[in-house]
This record gives sequence, structure tokens and C-alpha cells, in this order.
Amino acid sequence: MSMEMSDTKSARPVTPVTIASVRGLKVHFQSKAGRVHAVDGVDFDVRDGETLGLVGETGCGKSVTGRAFLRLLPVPPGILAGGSVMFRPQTTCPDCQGDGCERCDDSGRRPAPCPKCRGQGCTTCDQTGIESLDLLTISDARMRDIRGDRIAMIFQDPSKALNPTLTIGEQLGEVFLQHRHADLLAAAGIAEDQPGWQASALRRLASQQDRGTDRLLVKLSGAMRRKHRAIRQALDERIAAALSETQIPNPQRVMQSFPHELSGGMRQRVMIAQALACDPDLIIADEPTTALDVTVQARILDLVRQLQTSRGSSVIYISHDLSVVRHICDRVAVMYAGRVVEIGDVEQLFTNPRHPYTQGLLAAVPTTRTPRGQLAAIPGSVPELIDPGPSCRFADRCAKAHGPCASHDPALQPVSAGHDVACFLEHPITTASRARA
Amino acid sequence: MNFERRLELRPLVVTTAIGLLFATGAFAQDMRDTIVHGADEEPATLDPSQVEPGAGGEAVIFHVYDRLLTVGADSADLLPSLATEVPTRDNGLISEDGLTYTFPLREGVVFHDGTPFTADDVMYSWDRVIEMAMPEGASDILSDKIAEMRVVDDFTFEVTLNQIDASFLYSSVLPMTASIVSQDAVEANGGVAEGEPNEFLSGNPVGTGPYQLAGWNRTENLTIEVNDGYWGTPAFDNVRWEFGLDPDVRVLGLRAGEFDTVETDPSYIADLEGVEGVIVYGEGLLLEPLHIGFNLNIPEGVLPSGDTIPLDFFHDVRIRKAFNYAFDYNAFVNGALAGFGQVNPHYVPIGVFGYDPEAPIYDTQDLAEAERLFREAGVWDEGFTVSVVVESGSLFEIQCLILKDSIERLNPNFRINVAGVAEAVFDEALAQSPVEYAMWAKNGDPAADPSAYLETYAHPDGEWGEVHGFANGYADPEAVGALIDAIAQELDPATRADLIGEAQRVLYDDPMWLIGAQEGAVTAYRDTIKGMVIQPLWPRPSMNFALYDKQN
Amino acid sequence: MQLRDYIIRRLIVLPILLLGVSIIVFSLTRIAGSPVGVYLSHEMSAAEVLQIEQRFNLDKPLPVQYFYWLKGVFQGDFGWSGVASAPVADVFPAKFAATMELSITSAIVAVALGLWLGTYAGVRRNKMPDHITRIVAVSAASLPLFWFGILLLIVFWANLGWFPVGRSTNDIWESIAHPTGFYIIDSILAGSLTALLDALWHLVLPSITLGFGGVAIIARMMRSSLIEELQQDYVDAARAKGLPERLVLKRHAKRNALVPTVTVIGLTIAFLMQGAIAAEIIFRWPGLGRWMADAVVRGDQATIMTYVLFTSVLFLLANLVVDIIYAKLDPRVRLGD
Amino acid sequence: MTDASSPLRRPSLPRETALRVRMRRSGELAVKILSNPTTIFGFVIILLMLSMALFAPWLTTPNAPDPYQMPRDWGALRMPPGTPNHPLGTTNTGGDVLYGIIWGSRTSLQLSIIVVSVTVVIGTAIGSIAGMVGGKIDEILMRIVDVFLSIPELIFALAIAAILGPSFTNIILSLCLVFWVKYARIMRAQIILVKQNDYVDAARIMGDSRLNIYFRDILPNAATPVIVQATLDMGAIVLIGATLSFIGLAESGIAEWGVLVSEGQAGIASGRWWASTFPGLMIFLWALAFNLVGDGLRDALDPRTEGR
Repeated sequence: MSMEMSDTKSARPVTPVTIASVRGLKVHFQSKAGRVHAVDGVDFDVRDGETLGLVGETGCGKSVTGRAFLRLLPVPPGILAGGSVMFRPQTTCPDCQGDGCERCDDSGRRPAPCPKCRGQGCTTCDQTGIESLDLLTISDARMRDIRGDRIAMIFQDPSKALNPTLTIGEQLGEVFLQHRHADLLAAAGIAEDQPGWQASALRRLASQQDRGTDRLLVKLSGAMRRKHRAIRQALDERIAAALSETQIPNPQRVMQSFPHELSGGMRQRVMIAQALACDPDLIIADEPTTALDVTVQARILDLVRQLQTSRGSSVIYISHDLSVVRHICDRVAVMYAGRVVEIGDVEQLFTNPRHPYTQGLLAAVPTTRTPRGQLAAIPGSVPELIDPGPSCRFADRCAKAHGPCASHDPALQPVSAGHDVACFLEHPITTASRARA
Repeated sequence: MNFERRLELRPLVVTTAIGLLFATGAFAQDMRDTIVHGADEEPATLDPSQVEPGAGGEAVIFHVYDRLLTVGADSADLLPSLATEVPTRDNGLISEDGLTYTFPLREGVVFHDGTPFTADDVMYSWDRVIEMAMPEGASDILSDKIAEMRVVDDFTFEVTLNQIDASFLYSSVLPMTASIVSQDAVEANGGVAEGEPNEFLSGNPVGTGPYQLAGWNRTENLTIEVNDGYWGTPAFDNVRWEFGLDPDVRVLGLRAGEFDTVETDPSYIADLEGVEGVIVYGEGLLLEPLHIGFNLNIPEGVLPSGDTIPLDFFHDVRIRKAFNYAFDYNAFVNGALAGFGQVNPHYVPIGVFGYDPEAPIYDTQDLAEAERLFREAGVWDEGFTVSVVVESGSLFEIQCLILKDSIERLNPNFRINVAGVAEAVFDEALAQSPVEYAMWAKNGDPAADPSAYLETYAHPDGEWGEVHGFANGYADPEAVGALIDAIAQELDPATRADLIGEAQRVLYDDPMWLIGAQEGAVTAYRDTIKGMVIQPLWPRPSMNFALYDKQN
Repeated sequence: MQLRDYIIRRLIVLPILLLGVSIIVFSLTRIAGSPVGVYLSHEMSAAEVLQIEQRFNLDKPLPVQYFYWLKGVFQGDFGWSGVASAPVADVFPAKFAATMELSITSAIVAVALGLWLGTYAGVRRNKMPDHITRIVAVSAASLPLFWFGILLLIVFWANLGWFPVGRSTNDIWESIAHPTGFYIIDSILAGSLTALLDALWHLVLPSITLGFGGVAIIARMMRSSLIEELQQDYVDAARAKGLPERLVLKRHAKRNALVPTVTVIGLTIAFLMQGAIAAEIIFRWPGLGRWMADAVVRGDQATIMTYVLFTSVLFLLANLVVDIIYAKLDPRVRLGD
Repeated sequence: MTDASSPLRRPSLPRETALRVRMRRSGELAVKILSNPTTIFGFVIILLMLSMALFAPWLTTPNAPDPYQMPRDWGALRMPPGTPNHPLGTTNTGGDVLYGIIWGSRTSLQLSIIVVSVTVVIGTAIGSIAGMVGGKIDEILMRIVDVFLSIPELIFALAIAAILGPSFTNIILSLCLVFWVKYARIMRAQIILVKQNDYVDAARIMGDSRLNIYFRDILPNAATPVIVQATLDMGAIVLIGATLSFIGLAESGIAEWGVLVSEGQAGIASGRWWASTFPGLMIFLWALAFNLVGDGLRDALDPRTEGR
């Protein structure tokens, strides 16, 4: 695939295993004025270990697409109007127990086997033997297991995404308690199937399913208090470890702090620590540096990059900042008005943009060579997405618009290996299938 | 209403309660029942020297103390009590000159604290009231009349009056002032000091009465229990007064059986008639005429700003008469009082000695006559505005509203402002002399003898006569004063009755009050109470619990 | 440390405010007239009135009278209640207990029900339960408490006869001792189930009446702040962690929504104090409110003064407690700024 | 620096456009307010009440000489609804309940208009002085406000009304004495907030007089919460005023809803429900209407709270 990719961007060569694929995703919002087609048929794949950039103007649907992975869409007024988000969770490689071997490309992880056929291949998994979940249709309980554990999210503004009334420790701890309570119990010396009401009470406490009486029991019984303290201690160790991984100095103190007592950069580090706590397969980073000072941005970006490489997680990096995307991503998908208009390797796309929108976007990025006072802009404004008709969404603003653009809807089609564009300039044959559909 | 259904729930609770009570044994021994009375007003004090006439304490004092004489249930006639005989001229206990009264006293009577009763106690009790002269109390009833008191021997007591006074014996019946307290108990607890309330006696009555105080939880209740060592006919049951309850709550409590007797007024009787287990008692009249006073003594510049009347407005007898003609008596008696009451002439109430039923009275609204008199007085065309001050929310206020409606309907230029004020404000307004309102409404204090009324409410030199300047209004003030004095001093009943009848006629022609009605003596009680009787001469609510027997 | 300083500062200001309140009310009462009326009967002579004025120092100049009143207050003497025919200080404890019992019960009803209802509606925004809650809330805020109480009386007492008026059934009340004056507590101390049931039975209608308005206020605020909190990023962040909705709601959204709601609960305390007057009149509850109403109608100034003073003490303390809870709930709050 | 001499005199054109913008905005605002059905419901009730108050002399025969006194029919006490001449029944003193309801709307209207206008003016003035002048004066005014805020409003008003004596005028007076505090506080806070805006600084730099700045730049921008609060208080004041008269602080016999509810309560044990029920319903509807309109106004003026 991306043969020209520089070493700094990926530590290891990847076989193009697709960890997630989005097909025909449509998310609409019901408003008083009508139905807003915020995301209207988005297709793309996320490959294992890669960083996929999702770029576009505000309101193009990139955040909604990102949130669809975690089903964090407000429903209503949001409507999941169609499509699928297939996700292949990874599991510790059974051959090397995570140490890294040939079969798992030294990553220590392999796609989880299909639970129905145990990896043998069946109709459910399309004979691949690999578990594949449609994140839009799985049960809420299954979704919760995936959230924070297999797929995590880094939010745009850490000052809003951290609960102001809970300490950092409490908020980070929730992730471990939710997904790693078995480890915590084990660390405290309680086996998963240990009988007895005391063990049950502690298990409930460790998995945040405690009843009102459980806390009382812990207060009353000395033995339980000791065990509980052991759980808390194991938890604290994990929280501290997660924090120091994001290069937070003095994690013990930070754990006791409330979000408003930390700087913006520190808060985003906390968010990152929280997202990475359970070694997720996929991280949705929704403009994680927009709310930060420029000086802090770079350090945070480096940190994300570094942690991602060391863990081999995949990242969907949502941003409107092309220079950042170019710096950090392996591949880029350009979105416009609820559609992906161009997708490809970062070098290909930046050196040879094919879609007029991408071209305009790139031209708008000021470089050191841009003369003073000559900032380019794309004329016109983003169209309203209420009940759009069959036409290229960009047609109104496109200098190269011609015949079919106004009456037909272009589809994403390859122009070169790993580089797809949806534009009639590239595919003059009227493939108006979507318009008729 | 669906009252029966409300009662259905009670057995459930009561059964549980009884079960529990038996378990604790709280109810086990006491064979005596307790009559529970829903009272109107809590006593401020139980000291006979300090209790106000008509205040809640008077009823308690009535039951725990005795007086020298008493009034029976059936009539206004005097009966012996701590004195063994009622002094009369015939039995020689009133001296020939009518000034000296001798009271032979009962022997072997003991106070609740065990000390014996003697003539010294009588002397001490009356002296004490006169000496303390508490402003709240009514010491002048004794001090105005008595020239000298003497202890003749242990069981003979003598009083000499300033002048002949036909109503004096009734003074010895009044629970406030005339009750006999234990000298030893008082001397041991603060003694007597002029103008200083006695703390001990205000909460710890030591008397000889048929009851003794058992407990007083301020703001909640007061219990008296039967005095087993009583010299006279013993009482049947203990009594508990429950305080702090609105009239309608008392009525409900009676319906629900929480109370055996209640203090109520005619407007609630409709809610009680026909209720199972409740008997409505509606015989006789209270001796507290509901009146509206005319002020004939208004100083310059004190009237409320809206009033347009001249200061001598009520000096004109035609105007006073016109008001009396204009009032809608029917609305008051049959509407507000629900028929429990009677139109009353003037200050010789129905039921006191000497009342002459033949004398003319204002008893029907006569608007034509009222108009004629107003025109004659020259106020018809110009009109007037006058304020009448009254306690807001009271029956008296309703009387004022009826007056307002009556007068204002007569002529749109006539305006009556009903100035409803708080009770304390009203009391303060009336304590001013002269009063800063042209009119006010309240009721009279009960008395057993017509002279008490006539002197207080009609005599130009009497209490209100002075304050209101009756002398400015009577056609012949001296004659009225002389007539009332004569009634007070006339000891021959027949002659006295004639004089009283004459006074009624004089006061009809020259009225100083507008008397809306004489309120009916009504009450209601549970049918478990036997022997119910009401005597308006007993302190409010005119009940003597010693006569009532509760039978379950 | 900072919180403690704040509390101390507030407690120091409290008596100053009370002094201000007492001066205002005292001067107002005395401008309108002497309180001598409660000691008088309507047929006293001027000399007798003067005698009584001297006994109570009412013949002195106004500032001296205020000094005597203040001195009395410090000695626990609040004057003579003409309404209760007893010293204010003697009557106060029992009435206070009665009112507190009612107010606390109502507050519990209002807070518990209000929070629950607000949460229920807020989570189901724009669905049926939410619409109903909104209608109930706006209606309840407009409902004259005294009228609502009367409607309850008409239905549940006069017609159905399910609930009584007053505070207790007399015989049951008499059957136990009253060391605290709180009927519920006393009945538990006495171990009397009958008395406890009697206490609760009498509390039902008045506490519903009194609590209802509070429910509305609290539910309304809880609903709107919960809706606001549910739109915050940190709620999505909590969901993104994989937390079950129960915890997202309880630990994150609801807890934070409580912050603004707590200030409204503070307002509800004032609402309860005010409402207690009408509720006590309607249900014949022998508490401070009814006493105050009687005092107002009969011009009993000593009672009015005491009531106003105690109400403002309670009110200020309650507000202080609310501030403290507020600071505890939200670490960002810096008190006293 | 006077306006005329100032070289930086503000051109008159922007003010006109500002006015036009404001007019356009108020048109939009009206549309926005009226798009809410519950607000319209509130308006309808208010209109009905107002017309009832306006046409009271034609709807009933006014009681002579004082129409604000209940006409008492002493021959028809405690009559149930449906009695001839008394469609909604009579009170304990023979007052016609329907008459009380109709004329009570006038009493309530007087009460709320007088109290709200007086307290808004006083409160705005005091709050403005505190907010504009600041310093010692602000400090003193706010300490006075603190004292007033140490007692719940109704209880303070109750105490004052009790002292003044029972009359409807005194209820109005006592509410005026208590309610201004609220507006003073809102106004002061708003002014301090608005003062921080750049356009106020700009106006100051331009050399506008303080009074000018206050009336042109600060007051209009600070008034919104006061307007909303005043609308809500139109209802709340009738509620509190009725509570005071219920407790017994109005003169008796006056056609006032709270008085009627109070008079009626004595009869409910005996099944006379009507004398309390109907007037209470009127108080409820009155307060409800103003609450609905006030809420609608707040939603329209402060979009942040919409739908709550």
C-alpha cells in the first residue's frame, strides 16, 4: 500500500487488515425546518494500526461520523437512516499471549474469532472466522463493553469532556472499574468465581454495580474493608500508571485534583490517558488539539502519535487542520456536506488532490510561500443539508462544475491505487446510480 | 354530610389505641370520666384579682373557688354557698338602714391545701382584691361599694356599704373578685402587693370549690379534678378544657366525639343540628347585648380622616333614634344569628330582674321613620360619612356590616366605614378617653342585676356615660341619672320593677346605643352528658360542670 | 479551610442582619402603635391603661423600649403573647416543634419527589411524562397554597373522610409523653405504634399541601438543569467510557444537575416557611404559623416580633447550609466572592 | 465635554438604524412569543380577566354606594350554586360569590398593577444607583437589601400589613415595601454586567454623559430580566396578596378573592364548598396566566432556556 510512508509515521509494516469499515452511513437530524442529512452515505475503511484523518469544514459531518462508531448520537433528534459500521475487535494473540509472534506480526494481538463458529468460518462471519460487529445494531450492553475498552474517544475540549465535580482519579478509575474489574479483583486476591456474599459484594463494588448495602458492609466488616482497600490500591496503581504514561508529572497529586485545577494541556493528557487506559483497538480523536494553545498542541500530537505507535491502535483523527493531518495521518478522507469526496494516502492526496473541493481546501492553507494578503478561499458557503436533491453537493461552489454535476450525484471511485474520488471530472461516465437510488 | 363515613375510620384507630393502652395500663383504674370541653380562650391567669371579666380564666375560677353566695341553674335567685344564708331584710341579715350585710359562714369547710376556711379568709380575699386593684380585674365592683369589712367571729363576716345598693349581693357572686382564696396559701407565696400580679396564684388556685386544678399545659389544655372533700354536692366527672381551637374545629371535634361540650356561637349551630349523638341546646338568652356605641364626646381632630360628621352629630336624639330605626334587626337575628337570639330593647336585658316586656323596643327596621328623623335632623340632603371601629372577623363586625348595608341603602349619600381592626388595636382604641371614633361595636358585660347595666351603660356619670358624654345628649341628664340612682337604691322589689320599666321607656325615647340583638345562649353537647343546663349568669360559656354527669 | 472561614464569616454577619431585621420590625410596630392593646380589655380606664404601660415599660421613649426588648430577648424573655395568653417563651417550644415537624416532613416530600420527578421528566425530554411534569410544575407554581389545601380538605376530609385535621387525636396524644415535642419522634420514643400512625395520618394532607409547591419548583429546576447537563460533553465522555446509563445519569448528569437545583431548594425553604402559615390555618395545625396568623389578626406585637426574628434566623441558617452543600457539590465554587 | 463641542460626536445615523433593528427585533419577538401555544393560552386568560374587570359594572349591578363591597343578601345566607339570583351561591354573610369573582378581578388588577409598577420603578432606581455609582453608596444600599432578604417576602409583608392594620390598601403598601428589593438586586447585577460591555466603554470614550449612557446604552440592555420578572410577579403578587387577605388582613366585606376563600373555609366541614372553590380557582388562573406568559417571554428573550 503506502510504500512511500516515512518511518516516523509507522514503526512497523502493516498488512492491510481492516479493523473497521463504514458503508453507506447515513445520519439525519429532524429539525423544525425539515430533515437534515448530516451524514449521507459515507464509505471508508480503517486499517489496523493506521491513523486515518477525517477532514472537512465545520458541519460536514465528520464529528457525527466519528461519534457513530460509539453510537454517541442524540436519538432523537438524530436518526440512523442507514448503512453500517462494521468493527472487528482484536484480542490478545493466543499463540504468544501478547508477547508478539509471527502470526500476529509481533503486535501481540489478533482479530477476535467469530463467537459463533470459534474461528472456523460460518455464515455469520462470511466464512472469515473473524468476529465482525455492526456497531449500529449490536445490543446496548455489547456496545457498552466496546466503548472505552475496544473503541475509545478523545474529545475536542477536555475542559468540557471532564466532569467538573469529580476528581481525575475518580473519572479515570471508572474506566478500569467498568472494563478491568476482574484484574482488580484478582489483584486483591478474589477469584472470579469465589463464592460467598462477601466476595459477591466486593465484586459488585469493583464492577460499579454495588447496591446501597454493599458500602455499608465494607464499612462494617474489617475483612471486607481490607479487601476493598486492596482493590482501591490496585485501581490507584493503574490510574497512576495510565497518567504517567501520558507524561503527567506527579500523577498521585493529579489524581486528587479536580479538572479546573489543571491546565488545558494537562487535562487533554488526562483525556488521552483515559482513552488509552484499556488499550483500545480504535481511538476516535475528535479535534483533540483545537481547544489548546499552539505550543501545547504539538506536544499533545506527538504524545498521541507515540502512544498509538507503541500500542498499535488505530486512530480516526478528526480535524479541520490540514497541516496537522498531513503531519500525523497515514491516510486522509475529505468530507464535504455529509459525504466523503476524496480518500487516499496522505502523500498522494496532498501532492495530487483530484477533487476540486480538496484542491480548494489545500489552496486555502497558507504556507510560508503564500504571499501576504493572498489567502485563497473557496467561494460560496456550505449548502443546507435539508432534503438535498440529486446533484453533486459541491456543484454550487465548484468552478469546474458542468453538465451532470447539477443533476447527478457522483460516487466514490478509484483514480489510482488507494485513492478514491467522487467527481464527474474524474469519472465522466455518468454513474448516476446513486441519483436514481 | 358524609360524616358517618368519616367516623368509620375511627374504630380502627381507636381499637388499636385501646389495645395499647390496656397493655400499658394507663387507663386501668380511674373510674371517673373526664368531660372534655372545647374552649374558646385560654386563661391568661387564674388569679381572681387579675382575671378580666369574661376571660377564659373566669370559668376555671368558677369551678375551683367558692363564693359566699351563688346563682342556681333555674333562675337569677341567689342561693347560699360559703355563706349559709342569703342576707335579706326579712331574716335580719341586712341592717335596717340597708347598709350593713351580715354573712353567717359555713363551718368545717377546708381549702384544697387542707387548711380550714374561716371568716379571716373572706376578709383577706376581698381585701386582697381591693388592695391589689389590678387594672385587668374588676376590683372596683367591691371597692366602689364597700365602706368597711369586719370579721365578727370565725364564722361571721360583716360588710358595710357606702350607700344603699340593691345589686350588692350580686357582687358577692362574681367569680372574679369575690372568690374566696386561702389566706395561708397566698401569704406563703408572695402575699399582697398593690398593682403587682401574684405569680403563684395565677397558676395555682387554692380554693374550696368542687374541683381542684390537676394540670395546665399552656396552650394545650387545663384539667380540673373532682374535689373529694367538697363540702357540698360533689361533682360527677373530671373536666378538661382544650384550648387553641378555632370555632369550626371545636364544632367538628364535637361531631367526631372528641369533645363532650364546646363553646360555640349561633352561626355554627346549623352545622350541628341533626348530627347523631349531638344535642343542640338553644334555650334562653345570654346577658351580653350586642351593641353599637354612639360617641357624644368627640374632641377636635381625632376622627378618622374620611369621617364628615360634625363632632356633635350624636348629640341629636333624632339621629340616634334614626340609626335605631334604620338597622335591619331581622337580618341580624335571623341571618347572622341563625335565629338564636332576640331583638333586645336597651340596657335592661331580657332575663334580668325587673325587665318590663310591655315597654316599647326597637325591633323592626322602619326606614320611613328613619328617613323622617334624618330629614328632620337636617342631614338627609348633605349626607355623612362615619366610621365604626370593631374587631375584625367577629360577630360584632357582621353587626356593623348590617348597619352599613341598612344605612347606605337608605340614602346613597350616607356612608358607614367599617373599620375592622385587630383585637388588641380595638381594645387600645376603646381604652382611650375620649374614644377617637364616633361609633364602635362590641357586646356588654353580663350582670345579674339591672343596676349594673344601667350604671355602666346608661347613667350620665357612669363608666360609658362619662367617656361618651351622655350628658351632652340626654334631654334631661339629671333626671336619667336620678332615675338610675333610685333603681340602685330601691330595696322594695315591686317599686324597683316599676322604676326599671320607667327607665326602659326613657331609654327608648332617648337611646344611647344601638342594640342589634341579645345573643341566644346556645351550645351543643354529646348526648352522653346528662343534666346539661345553661345559666347566662355563670361565667362564659355559662356551664357548671359540677352538675353534668358523663355516662358512657 | 476556606469553607470554614466562610461559615465563620457568615455566622458573624448573622446577628448583625438579625439586629437590622429586629430594628426595622420593631420600629414599624411601634410607629403603628403601642403594643399595650394585648394587655387591655376594652373597658379599662385610662388610668388602668397607664398602670399597665408602666408595668411593661411602654411609657418610655422608643429607643429605651427597644433596649428593654433586646435585653429581654437576651434573657430569653420575648414578651407576653396576647394570643396564647402566656409568655412567648413558654409557648414557643411546642409550637416550634409542631411547625418544624410539618415543615421538615414537607421538605422531605418536596425534595425527594421534586428531584425524582425532575429527573424522570428530564431524562424523557419532550415525551409524555415530561409534558405532564411541566404542566404540573407550572400549575403548582400558580396554585394558591391555601386554596389547594382547602380543596384537599373538601375532598379527603369533608367528603371522603379519609384524613383528619389537626395534629393529633387527642386521646392518643395524651397517652404518651412528649419530651421533644415532635410527635413522630415522641411516639417512637414511647414505642407506641398507634401514636406513630396517628402522627403520620395527621401529617398527610398538610405535608402534601405544603410540599406540593416545593415539588413543582424543585422538579422544574431539576428537569431543566438535568437537560442542560445531559447535553454536556462529559456525559458523552462518560458514555464513551462504557459506563451504563444508570451510572452516567447518577454519577455524572444528576450530580451536576443538583448544583443549580440546590439553590432552588434554598428558595423552597422560604416557600415552606411562608406556606406553613396558610397550611397551619387550614389544617388547624397548632404551630408557629397559625400562632402568627392569630397574632397578626389580633395585633399581638410580641408574637409577631418573635416569629419574624426566628423565621429569619432559620432562613439565614438554612441558606448557609444550602451554600455549604453547594460548595460541597461543586468544587469550582468559591464561596464569599 | 458637551456633545456639541466634542469632535468625536456620535453620528446620528447609527441610532436610527439601531431603532429600526430594535423594531424589527420586537416584531420577531412577538412572533416568537406567540408561537408558543401555552403562552397564547396565558394571553387568552389574561384577556378574559381584563375584560371581566373592565365590564364588571355591566356584568353585574354594582353594589351601591361602594361597588368593591360585596352586596350582602341577608335573606339568602350560605346558598348553594344554582340559587336564583346567585348562580354561584352565597357566602356566610350572604355575599354573592359571582359578584365577588367579577369585582375581585378589579381588585386583583389594581393590586398587581400598583405593586408591580411601584416596585419596578423603585427597585430599578435603587438598583441602578447602586450599579452605576458603586462604591460606598452601593455598599450601603446592598447591606439594606441584605437585611430585607433575611426574611421571606411574604412573612415580612405579613408583619408589616399586620402592623398597619387590616385593609386592602395596607396590603398593597406592605407588598410595595417588600418587593422592590428583588428588582433592585436584579437591576444592579444586570447593570454591572452590561457596564462591562465594550460599547459602553466606547460611548464613554466618545464623551457621552453618564446619564446618557445609562438611558441609551445600559438601561435598555439591562431591562430584560426585570421585564420577565415583572410579568411573573403580576401573577405572584396576586397570589401573595390573596394569601395576606386569606390570613385576615383585608377589610371584611370587600370583593377580593383571598377574602372570599377565607370566608368560605368555615363552611366546608358542612359541605359548603362553593364559597372557597370558585374564588380560589380565579386566583389560580390569574397566577397561571401570568406564569405562562412570563415563561414564554423568558424563553423568547433568552433562547438558552428554550424548551425548559
